[in-house]
Amino acid sequence: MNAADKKRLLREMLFARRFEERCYEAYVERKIGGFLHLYPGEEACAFGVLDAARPGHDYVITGYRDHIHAIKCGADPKEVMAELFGKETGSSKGRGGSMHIFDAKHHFMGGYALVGGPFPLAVGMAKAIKLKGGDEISICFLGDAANNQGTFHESMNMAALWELPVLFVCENNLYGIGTRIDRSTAVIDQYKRVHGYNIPSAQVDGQDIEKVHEAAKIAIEHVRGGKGPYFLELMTYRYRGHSMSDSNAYRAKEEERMWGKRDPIIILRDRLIEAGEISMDDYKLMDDEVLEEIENEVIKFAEESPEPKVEELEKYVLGENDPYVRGGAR
Amino acid sequence: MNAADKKRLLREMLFARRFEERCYEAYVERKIGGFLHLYPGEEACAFGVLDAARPGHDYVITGYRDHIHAIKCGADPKEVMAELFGKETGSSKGRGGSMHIFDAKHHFMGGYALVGGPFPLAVGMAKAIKLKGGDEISICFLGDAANNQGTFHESMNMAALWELPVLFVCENNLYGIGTRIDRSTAVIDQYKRVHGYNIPSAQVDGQDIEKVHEAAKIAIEHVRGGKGPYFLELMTYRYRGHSMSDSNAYRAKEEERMWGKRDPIIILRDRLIEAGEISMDDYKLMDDEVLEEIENEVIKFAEESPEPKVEELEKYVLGENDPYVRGGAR
Amino acid sequence: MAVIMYWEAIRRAHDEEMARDPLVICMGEDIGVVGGTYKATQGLYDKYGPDRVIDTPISENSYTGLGIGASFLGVRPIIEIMSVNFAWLATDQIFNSAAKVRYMSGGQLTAPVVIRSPGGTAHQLGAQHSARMEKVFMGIAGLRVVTPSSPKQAYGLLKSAVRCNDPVFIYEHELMYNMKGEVPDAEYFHPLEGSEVARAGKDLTLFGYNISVHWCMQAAEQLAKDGIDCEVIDLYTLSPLDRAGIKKSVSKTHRAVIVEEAEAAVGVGSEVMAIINEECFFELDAAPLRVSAANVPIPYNHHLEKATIPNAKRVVETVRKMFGK
Amino acid sequence: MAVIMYWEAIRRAHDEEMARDPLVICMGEDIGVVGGTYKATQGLYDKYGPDRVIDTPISENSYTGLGIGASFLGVRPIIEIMSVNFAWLATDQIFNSAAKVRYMSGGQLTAPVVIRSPGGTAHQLGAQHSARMEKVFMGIAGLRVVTPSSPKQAYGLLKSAVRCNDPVFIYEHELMYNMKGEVPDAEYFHPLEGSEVARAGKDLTLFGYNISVHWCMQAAEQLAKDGIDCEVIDLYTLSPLDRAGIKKSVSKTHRAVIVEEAEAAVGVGSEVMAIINEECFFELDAAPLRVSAANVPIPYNHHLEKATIPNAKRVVETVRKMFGK
Ligand SMILES: Cc1ncc(C[n+]2csc(CCOP(=O)(O)OP(=O)(O)O)c2C)c(N)n1
Ligand SMILES: Cc1ncc(C[n+]2csc(CCOP(=O)(O)OP(=O)(O)O)c2C)c(N)n1
Ligand SMILES: [Mg+2]
Ligand SMILES: [Mg+2]
Repeated sequence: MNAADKKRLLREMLFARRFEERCYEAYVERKIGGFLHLYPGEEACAFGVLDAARPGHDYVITGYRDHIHAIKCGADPKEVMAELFGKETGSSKGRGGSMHIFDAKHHFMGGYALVGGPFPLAVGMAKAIKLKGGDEISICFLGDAANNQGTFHESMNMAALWELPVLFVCENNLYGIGTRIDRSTAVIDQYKRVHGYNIPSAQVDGQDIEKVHEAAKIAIEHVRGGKGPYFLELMTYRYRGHSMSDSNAYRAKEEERMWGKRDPIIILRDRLIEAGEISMDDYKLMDDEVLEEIENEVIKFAEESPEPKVEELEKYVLGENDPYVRGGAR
Repeated sequence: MNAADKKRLLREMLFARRFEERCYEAYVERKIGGFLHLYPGEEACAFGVLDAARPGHDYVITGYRDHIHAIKCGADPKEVMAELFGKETGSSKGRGGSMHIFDAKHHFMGGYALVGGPFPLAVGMAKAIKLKGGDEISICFLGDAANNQGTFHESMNMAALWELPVLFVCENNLYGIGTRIDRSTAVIDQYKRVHGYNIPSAQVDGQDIEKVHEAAKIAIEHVRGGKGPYFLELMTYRYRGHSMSDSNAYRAKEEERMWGKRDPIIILRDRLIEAGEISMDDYKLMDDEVLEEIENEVIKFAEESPEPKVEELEKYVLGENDPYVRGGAR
Repeated sequence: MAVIMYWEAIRRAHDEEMARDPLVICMGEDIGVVGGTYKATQGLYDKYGPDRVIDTPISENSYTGLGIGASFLGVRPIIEIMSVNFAWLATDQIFNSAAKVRYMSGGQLTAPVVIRSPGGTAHQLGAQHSARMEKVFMGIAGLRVVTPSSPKQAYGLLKSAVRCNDPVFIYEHELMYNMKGEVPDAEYFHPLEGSEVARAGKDLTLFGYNISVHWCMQAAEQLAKDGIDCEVIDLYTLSPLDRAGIKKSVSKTHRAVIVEEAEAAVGVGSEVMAIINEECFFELDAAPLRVSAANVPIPYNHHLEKATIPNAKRVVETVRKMFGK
Repeated sequence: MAVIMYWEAIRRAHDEEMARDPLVICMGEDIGVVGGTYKATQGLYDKYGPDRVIDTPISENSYTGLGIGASFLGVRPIIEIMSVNFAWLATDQIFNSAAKVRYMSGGQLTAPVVIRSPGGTAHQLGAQHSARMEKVFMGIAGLRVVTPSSPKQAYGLLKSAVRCNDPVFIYEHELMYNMKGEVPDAEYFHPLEGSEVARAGKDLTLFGYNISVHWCMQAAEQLAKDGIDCEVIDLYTLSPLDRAGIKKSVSKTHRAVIVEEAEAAVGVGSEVMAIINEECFFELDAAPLRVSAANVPIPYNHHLEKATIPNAKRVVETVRKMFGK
């Protein structure tokens, strides 16, 4: 990763952080409804992995904590925010909401709200890629606690059995809502759980984007090279509650402080400053620009966009005028 | 295992073999209906494990291939056969059938027809044992292909996490119906699949009852000793089709011949003859006695027993006169 | 009688039953240390410890199956499924194991589990978090299904369900946990079968359950002003439905509107209509009507969501239409 | 027109669609090497190879989910669930993913999967292998549900389902795979919506679907001898039900009996009754009736099983009762 890439990624992560913080505010202002799961603290995971992949080309899927993955794949942040505002201009036309961002044209195949649900879907996308002979890969981001769902096991087995091009990225933030990993999971190191399927794996510091990027490169090379699935565990932490309704009361303050010091953005920033690539003022300027972009473009767009029409409530349930519904085009 | 035990087990296995073969005939005669899954070839698994356990005391659960496990737990073979004949005197009063033998008083907690379904039930029984402070253990017999079900993963994790007294016995007969294990499963050695849960395990020749017994003793000591679950893989083979409707066409004749030579009954018999404990004539006599008992007692009982009354069709759906249905005993 | 919230009523029932019987346990995701997403088990972890108040992994089918297996040995688990949307994952164990084991064992085994789960469309939770699954649960032989519309029912139904030897599914509602109501100070067991006349009336029967009872009550008040005197029947038992109660009310009012939160197809409304047809068809003065949700996965957008789910206003409009007003 | 069996018709549809489009694949337990429990995919493994005719592990939820995920990228999987009893395990992916993805993505993704599965009570398969789940599938927005009553429908419905861009669930029947019937020699696409007049009549409408159509036809013949001229409507589409077809027939005959293999509660019968009530209540000369299964998990014993499931005789009795005969 060269200096220019690092600077670019610093800006991207900072944008992601500010984007999510602004979502928080908008939720408090009741512009955003429903469940809202934010990403601060985990930015190096999505950016490190996807920068090593081919965003917009590779197929990406994840859970409900999905805004940033969508944006990194190429989704317009304005449309993502508009979706959170429930607007017709939103990524999912206001029908999906925070947990269901989709951007099919950039191969961001969605956020899903059932824990463990994306595993088989990701394996299925890999099956499709292999069948069609493309050079894309399927990338599935999910949390640590999702690995206790039966679909994890079933999907790992099929992915390995059929040597499908799928990369599983486990964003291990040590908690599933309020339950600490050691209270839900017999084997805490998640990368070890895939040995039972002969899937190669690695565990990496998820707060250091360079390490993530490096590990992801190896993983992606393996997967794109036709050697079958790979499982990458990234050790990370979420700085906020699980969702907006969560107080985080179950986490030790000491633990939070410790991880707070390992902020992926600060780590990269300080490294760049130390290397003389940027100054603190550059960083502040960058931050100001980001904040302004979010306010003046992203939020503005979301605010000013129209609501979906109530008359279109039943659109998108089924296809329209599908000839085979009437027995074929005769 | 002393000589007397071996002779007893030889007779028990022979009885099981003849019982199942007689079921086959009864099915052809249309006395037995539905799906019928027979156990010939695998006898050393149930008898080796359960003889090392405390049948009637420990809680046992399995899949649809369940007649023999029930009998070894203490179920009266007459009642098991009557169940297969659909009679009111059957183990499950004719309501269950072959796949659903139950004998609660001997702690045989049933045969279940959904592949993978018994895993969580077995873990739940172990939870109950632990909560109540008993010295029983929960024993779950299931096939190799069942391990691909999500419940395997979920159940192993919970059993290990809460250190529950449950022994998982995998009767690995290399096939799930017509699908050979390597065509459904990324890692063929099933005992390796539980490493991802920190569950100790072993793989043993399932055709040699002494080896099974020995391995089971170690496993049961572990589980009963409060050290949590254990997973025992027994390598075995079924001599018949998966069920009565299966022709076995998918198996190589060479493979069948090879396993045919490893008949658990013949192995034990020859060993006893070699050691001078029994003669071939003793064995034949034993066989004659077994056949006679099955014909004159078991089949006779099943044949002569009454059918359930059609007026009692709706019995056993819900409890009768449960006071809380009316809001408590007032 | 104390006025407490729906969640407090559920918590109280848990607490009393757990205090009484050491084999009553509760389990589910985040019900222990956190005390439950809707606080139904708050404080119980500290009181009864991790062996009886069990935070489970995210493994709905198997932890439900675990509870069912434990119940075979006399344990009485109260299993929480955090949201009914996740219950699809556990339907195999609920329907194939719990609901069938008594029958297929010829009465030898019973599965005295209680499974509680909130359903319904809350505020903008989107398509995968707004399921209304009551109709699925009520169609399965061997399973009882009840659904409380008030704190009193929430308390009394859970109490009875824990003690009953049949598996009982309790369908709660995400929007009702903070609802307040009177709950008897003395121990109280609500019947698991039957229905309640929530409001007596003579011109028309409104059938509701759970949250829709409240829409019915609001509508009835409104309609009273128009001179239409509605009876409101609270179908707190969805399986088995109270045929006698349905017949009695319709035989009196001769008109029926069924109000349900779910999409119409094969739902509570259609079943109540069928029962009316079978029990008292010739008592009807008008075709019974359903007020149901639009047939869509629930949209996130607030206006679309509102347009999807029935409310008191739609009930009023439907009744007026029936009376040609 | 060749006379072929139901399973052969299904096999033919698979074969034609797979020959035409390399992205049509099929998957399920034992469908490849073995050719399918009911032979629906016989010979296809040899013809199209293991990448397109996929023997899956016993992992119903995930292999169904895999098919759904593949369909997002334009693959057209025909997913077999060996028996509908096992489909409970896959309901999460079918209902939460396939049925909702189009809506919640604002129309960006579609899940053009076909899921086929035999339901019904066959011969003494017991409580866990005799499920009738049609009522569960037909209550879910975003999913089409069809159910063939003949080889022709089995062929033509699968052909249309493969090409349709919506997820389609095809409910087959274990007892019908060996049924024979005429299937057009030329390619044929059966509509995915609507119903068929299987027999025209004027005195009463019998509504059936799948196997119960045959009970209705037998009953109609019997009743004709009594001078009761029954119309039989074949509801090959369970979702969306053909409201217009139901209305049309009942408006003509003024009487209706709905015959279903499942327990009555929240089933096809109740929904058809509700539609009749809504569409043509005042056309009715008698209360519509349902002929349904007893409300029990299916018993193994042959006599008990027979007593549980409807048949032509029970249809005849019900109709006679309606006519006071
Ligand atoms: C099937 C299912 N069960 C439960 C939930 C409720 N739930 C939502 S997120 C979550 C925790 C998931 O934790 P993890 O997978 O570690 O992801 P994280 O939120 O930490 O990123 C739970 C239990 C759900 N959405 N779906
Ligand atoms: C959930 C479920 N899926 C599929 C089936 C159909 N089925 C019955 S037995 C079986 C194979 C099981 O193989 P294994 O677990 O190895 O046991 P074995 O029969 O070899 O003893 C299958 C696929 C079922 N009964 N339940
Ligand atoms: Mg986590
Ligand atoms: Mg096997």
